[in-house]
Amino acid sequence: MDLTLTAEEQAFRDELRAWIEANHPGPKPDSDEAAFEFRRAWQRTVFDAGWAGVAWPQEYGGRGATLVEQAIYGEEMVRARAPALANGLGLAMGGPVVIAHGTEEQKQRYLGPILSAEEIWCQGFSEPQSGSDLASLRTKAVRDGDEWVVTGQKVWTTLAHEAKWCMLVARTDPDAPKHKGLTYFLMDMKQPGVQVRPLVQITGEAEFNELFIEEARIPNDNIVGGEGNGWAVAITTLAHERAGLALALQMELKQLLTAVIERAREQPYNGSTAAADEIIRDRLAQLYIETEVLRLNAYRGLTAQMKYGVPGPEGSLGKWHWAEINQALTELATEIEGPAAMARDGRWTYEFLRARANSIEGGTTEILKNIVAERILGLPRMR
Amino acid sequence: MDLTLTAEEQAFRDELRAWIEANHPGPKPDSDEAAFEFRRAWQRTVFDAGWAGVAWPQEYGGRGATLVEQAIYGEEMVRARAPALANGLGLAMGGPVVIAHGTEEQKQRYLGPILSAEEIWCQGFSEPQSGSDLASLRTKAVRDGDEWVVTGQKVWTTLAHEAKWCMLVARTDPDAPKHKGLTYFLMDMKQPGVQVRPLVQITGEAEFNELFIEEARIPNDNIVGGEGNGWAVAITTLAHERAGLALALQMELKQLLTAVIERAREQPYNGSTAAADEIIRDRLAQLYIETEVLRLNAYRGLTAQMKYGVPGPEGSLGKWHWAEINQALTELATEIEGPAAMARDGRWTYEFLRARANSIEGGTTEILKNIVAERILGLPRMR
Amino acid sequence: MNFDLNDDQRAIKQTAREFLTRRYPLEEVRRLALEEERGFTDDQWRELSELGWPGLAVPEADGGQGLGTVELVVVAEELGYAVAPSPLHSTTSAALLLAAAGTDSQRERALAPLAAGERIGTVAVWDDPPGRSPSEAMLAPADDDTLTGRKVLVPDAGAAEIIVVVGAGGRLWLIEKGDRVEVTPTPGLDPTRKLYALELDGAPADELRGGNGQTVTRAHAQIATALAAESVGIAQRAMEMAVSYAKDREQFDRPIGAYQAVSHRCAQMLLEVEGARSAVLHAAWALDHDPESAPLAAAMAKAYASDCGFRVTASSLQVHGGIGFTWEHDLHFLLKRAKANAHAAGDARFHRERVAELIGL
Amino acid sequence: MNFDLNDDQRAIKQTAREFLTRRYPLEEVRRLALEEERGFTDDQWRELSELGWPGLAVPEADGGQGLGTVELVVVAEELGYAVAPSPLHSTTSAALLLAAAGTDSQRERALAPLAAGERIGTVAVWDDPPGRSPSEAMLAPADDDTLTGRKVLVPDAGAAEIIVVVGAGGRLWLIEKGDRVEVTPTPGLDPTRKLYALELDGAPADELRGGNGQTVTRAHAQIATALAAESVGIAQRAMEMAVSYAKDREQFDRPIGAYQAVSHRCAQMLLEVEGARSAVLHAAWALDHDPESAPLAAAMAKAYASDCGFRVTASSLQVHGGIGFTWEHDLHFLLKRAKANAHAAGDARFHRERVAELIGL
Repeated sequence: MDLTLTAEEQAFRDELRAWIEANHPGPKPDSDEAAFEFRRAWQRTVFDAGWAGVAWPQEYGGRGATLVEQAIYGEEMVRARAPALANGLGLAMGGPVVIAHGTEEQKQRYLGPILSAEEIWCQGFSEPQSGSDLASLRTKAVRDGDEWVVTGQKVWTTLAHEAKWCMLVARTDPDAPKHKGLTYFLMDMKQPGVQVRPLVQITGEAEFNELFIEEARIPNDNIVGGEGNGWAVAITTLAHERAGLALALQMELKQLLTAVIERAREQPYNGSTAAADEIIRDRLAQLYIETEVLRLNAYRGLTAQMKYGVPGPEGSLGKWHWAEINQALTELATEIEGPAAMARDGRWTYEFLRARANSIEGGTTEILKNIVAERILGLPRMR
Repeated sequence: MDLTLTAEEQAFRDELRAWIEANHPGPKPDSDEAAFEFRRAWQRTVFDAGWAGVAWPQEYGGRGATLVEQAIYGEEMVRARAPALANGLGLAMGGPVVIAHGTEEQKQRYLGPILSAEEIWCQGFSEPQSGSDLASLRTKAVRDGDEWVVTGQKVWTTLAHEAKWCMLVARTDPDAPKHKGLTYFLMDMKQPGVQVRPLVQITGEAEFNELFIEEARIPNDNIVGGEGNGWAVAITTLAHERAGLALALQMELKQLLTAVIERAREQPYNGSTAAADEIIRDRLAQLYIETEVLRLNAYRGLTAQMKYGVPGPEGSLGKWHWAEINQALTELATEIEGPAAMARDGRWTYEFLRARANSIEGGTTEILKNIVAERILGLPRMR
Repeated sequence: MNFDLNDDQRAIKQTAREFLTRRYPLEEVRRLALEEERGFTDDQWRELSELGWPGLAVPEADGGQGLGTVELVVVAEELGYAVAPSPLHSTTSAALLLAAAGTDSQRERALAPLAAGERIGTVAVWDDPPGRSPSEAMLAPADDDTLTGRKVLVPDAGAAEIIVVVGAGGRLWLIEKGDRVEVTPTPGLDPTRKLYALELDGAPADELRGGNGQTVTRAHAQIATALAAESVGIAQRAMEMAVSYAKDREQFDRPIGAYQAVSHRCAQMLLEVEGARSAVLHAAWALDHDPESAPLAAAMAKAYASDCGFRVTASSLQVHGGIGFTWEHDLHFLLKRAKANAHAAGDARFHRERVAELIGL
Repeated sequence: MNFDLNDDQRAIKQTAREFLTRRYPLEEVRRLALEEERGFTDDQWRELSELGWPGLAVPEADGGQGLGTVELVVVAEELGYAVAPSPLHSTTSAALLLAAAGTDSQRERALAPLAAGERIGTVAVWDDPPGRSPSEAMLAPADDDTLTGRKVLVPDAGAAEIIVVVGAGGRLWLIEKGDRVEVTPTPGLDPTRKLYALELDGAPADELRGGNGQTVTRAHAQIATALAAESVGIAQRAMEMAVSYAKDREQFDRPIGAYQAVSHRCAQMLLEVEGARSAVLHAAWALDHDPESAPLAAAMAKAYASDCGFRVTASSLQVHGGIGFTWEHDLHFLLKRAKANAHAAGDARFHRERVAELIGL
């Protein structure tokens, strides 16, 4: 066991840290649209310097770094409060899926523009009737010569209005069993058959969109992983999402925690500060511990993944654990605020509301517990 | 709405309170056996004064009191720290079941000796393989002329070694569906076919017993509610158990809570007392509130039961809620004790261990939640 | 002993439910919350006044209905159930404090019009910045009996003409909206109850001197209990929505309510909602009939209902999954009201501290 | 970076598991707990000593193996997993404090025999009555360097010949069992680790003056971390028992592990066990390689593992239902050890307070 960085890892970190310091673009603009263009420009800068897709193979424009280096990359970016890259889903899911299941032509065609943020990606999995039960999706694709004609509705689609490509799972064989008749497509979003409608959340923001697909057309060449093989490819996508997520989420959580601790140090509370209050102090300490445990579990998972090629059991717990901590932390933050939390202008009321989705988005806590019970502990399926 | 006692109820309370004060037998002896005889004598005293079976019909030796008066009876007994009556199960379950389902001969035969504690009752429902799933029980009874021959094993039988009668549910028709082939018997415990073995718990005590039944014989006349009707009669027994339980349990809980509060006031803690510590204070206040809520729910249930003949939804929640509070309270008590909780001689280590069974005995919390979800909220059965 | 509403109380409940269902369907709640500046229309207020609700618990001598706190919480629970945006709670709060501490002339001048629904009232509790607890207000009058300072998070102050201001040591002043009082809207977490900041710049302040510590404490307890009752109604509604969704929504070929992860969650909601209701009814009854136990009962009710309101609405959101997180679904109005109520009139921790004191911890 | 045991550490773990499985089946644990006065036999102690465990983390110069805290927690977790009754943790604790603060002569006299397993040791922390936290000890020596007073809840003091006594201000004294020390057994919650009261009546006390605040703090952190590791092993075992029972036990015609009420409970156990294991490994590594972060890491590990140990064993009992509540089932040994461990060496709250201090709250 050795929790220090190797000489190579340290060199990687130092080089990256210096680069970020020299190239940090400053705070992002306020308006949503400007902010997105700002993040796109930032990704271009990162890409030009060779830091995009750190762990992707070098032949496809990546840096060929190790998983630990990739984690260092994430830590450093969050540490420096650098803007998020514009093409998050392309980098975290789209690229890895094309690398794992795509043809050589697809790799050549798609990977470069993902890295440079020239083409933004979005994900078309969930449907109004298919939330946790993804395999029940109804969007259908019908073959028409060299093309497929797609009709249906997707939901919770981040960045749909900016995206060029949508990772779309649709039913190509209505007669096959639920999991069998699905196919994984890359759908061009810039076509008349695709309508994007923003989906406003309880925070008042619209992070997500609904996608109304009416006879959109997709060339047969845009299938990833072969016709009827959509379930397996989708599962790969989700695995990549969750593996990367555990690390990324704990980093953001740590920043939020630090902000709450700072807030508690300042907030007057029963004649002293909130940080001095025994109850708040004890709960904050516990959340600090939980956040550390989340981080340590994520790194243990990383080691297991590097050693055995697959993420260890620790990785699968991360998303669920993160949601629990983040919800508890934002609740505590509103309690520290006290009556002022009734006003909407503070940060914490927003964070509190936003956190309500944590145990739903990217796999509900209930589904994640099922997965842990069935796949790790080997308990019988609830059928 | 009127939460004051009526004039009749007050008179009942005052008379009872005065009677208890005049007749309280003092603290119970230490040894288990002596303690039981002491409680049997106390019940005899209570019975002779006409206070046993307060809410039973007067024609069977009861007092014909209302449910509120019965609750007052319980409150007063706990308040005065009077010993528990010896024949608890006979009074809470056996009598009510005979009253509800028994023949007139059975009522004449069994009810009097229950009230006087001349004959102690025990319950033979659970089996090693049938815990929550009572209908899966395997103890079988085979007809032999005017008698039934019973073989099987029962578990969690309180007072089996003192009992004359066992409320025994056995399978009389092995070919009928699970719930149909059961019959409810009153089995004479004093016969060679019945062996009682104490079942020691994690506290080191033996509150319960195992029953090994080997060709025990029961006259056909001892069936309650008719052959094959055992499931319905057993359900009545359990309903009586839980209805009475909610009230009785909250009274005991209140006493325990008071003791923990007293302890917290005395226990030195970080330079002051545990009661002054913000965290312990907050948790104790919360447990006080929960205990009050349990009590209020129980009384609301009582009103509903008097008004509509059946216990309201509030009643079914009591057992589960009680278990939760009692476990939290005894855990907190050990935290107040601090390192001294590592020693076994204190009261709180015992209470802490004993409370572990609260969410299991008399219906697991999981089963109670199922019942609430299915029968009160009308959610679909998990099948 | 009878722990149930009597026939009159039942009739009030039924009337309220029917009226509110008709007048405040969720589309209308949404419209009021998002489009009406004050959160209600004059017609709506007139209707509520005709029902006698603003003066429900005000003595008949002061032009009210002279009913008790039990009747008050019956209506409050229904208002919560409907998430009806309305200045009723604010007006009732001002009226209760005036009834508790107003002099004869103050009652005549301010309480009677409130009770009749002729004017709208509110109570300004929180200084800027607000302390932890409603008893930390520090505002004090100048020598010429005027108030200068800032109050924040004052509900319905945009519509209110009569404002009871809470100051240092729990002193109360009656002020009327005029040119020495500037009112600015504050964007609130809960869009169904509008909040404002008050800038007092030498506002003439008429101290309420007609009561005593006990009557004022009782009025505050009534206000907290009414708010707790609202939260019970909110939680009841959120639970019903969750149960109904759990019966309808299918995943993996069965209704999600058939999974224990969902059904046990719903059972937990019932436990908390019924518990909060019992606590609120008990507190209301004690406030009317058992002054000795009332402060403790009210503190318990507000503490328990604050937690219940937030937990049940949040839990209902989890049952709903993604759809519950959308603006177009109505659940968030319940969640936000419950969370705001939890903070108003002292949060759960504040009231648990009261409980600790009162039980001698 | 490699957050996994290396090959040597893996070998130690495997040896420990195999040895303990062979020598401490649960029947033997039960026999030792209930029938052996000291909780172990001389043969068993000799075997453990031959494995080098008493001196595992003691410097080679002092006759130990010179291994690190990581190796120590690897063995401790396995001892927890086996619930093996043994004076090993007590002896290790005394040895760690002697290694941290003993003078050369004290090391030679006391540490070397402990490391070799020739003598058994323990640490006396708690005064009578014990305070909240292990740092509240008030015992102080008389002018003639003797100690008079009472220490309670001292583990394995019946067998120990070398006792390190913690006193006021964290001062440490070495005493040897003799006629000025009376040892009385205390019935303990956890029958797998015997507790005693010590009556010191002018016992000659030899203060440990060879270290400094830092070395002593580190030794205490090692002791707490080793105890946390034990709790991880206990929780792991309780979880495995629950999972296995949930697969076998059928109710309503299916294994109870098919119900989410049970399966999600088991998933929660895994979350906590893996989390506690990560925290313990991290703390152990920091104690060996990163002195700056070690105190925080150790406090986090003990806090988290204390809660985890109790919660997971209690949760496992719930999965087992009635049978888990019986004396004849082995689960209660795990529950009781976990609960006792949670209180020993500072409970979760104490260590959270340490965390709060160290992160600057």
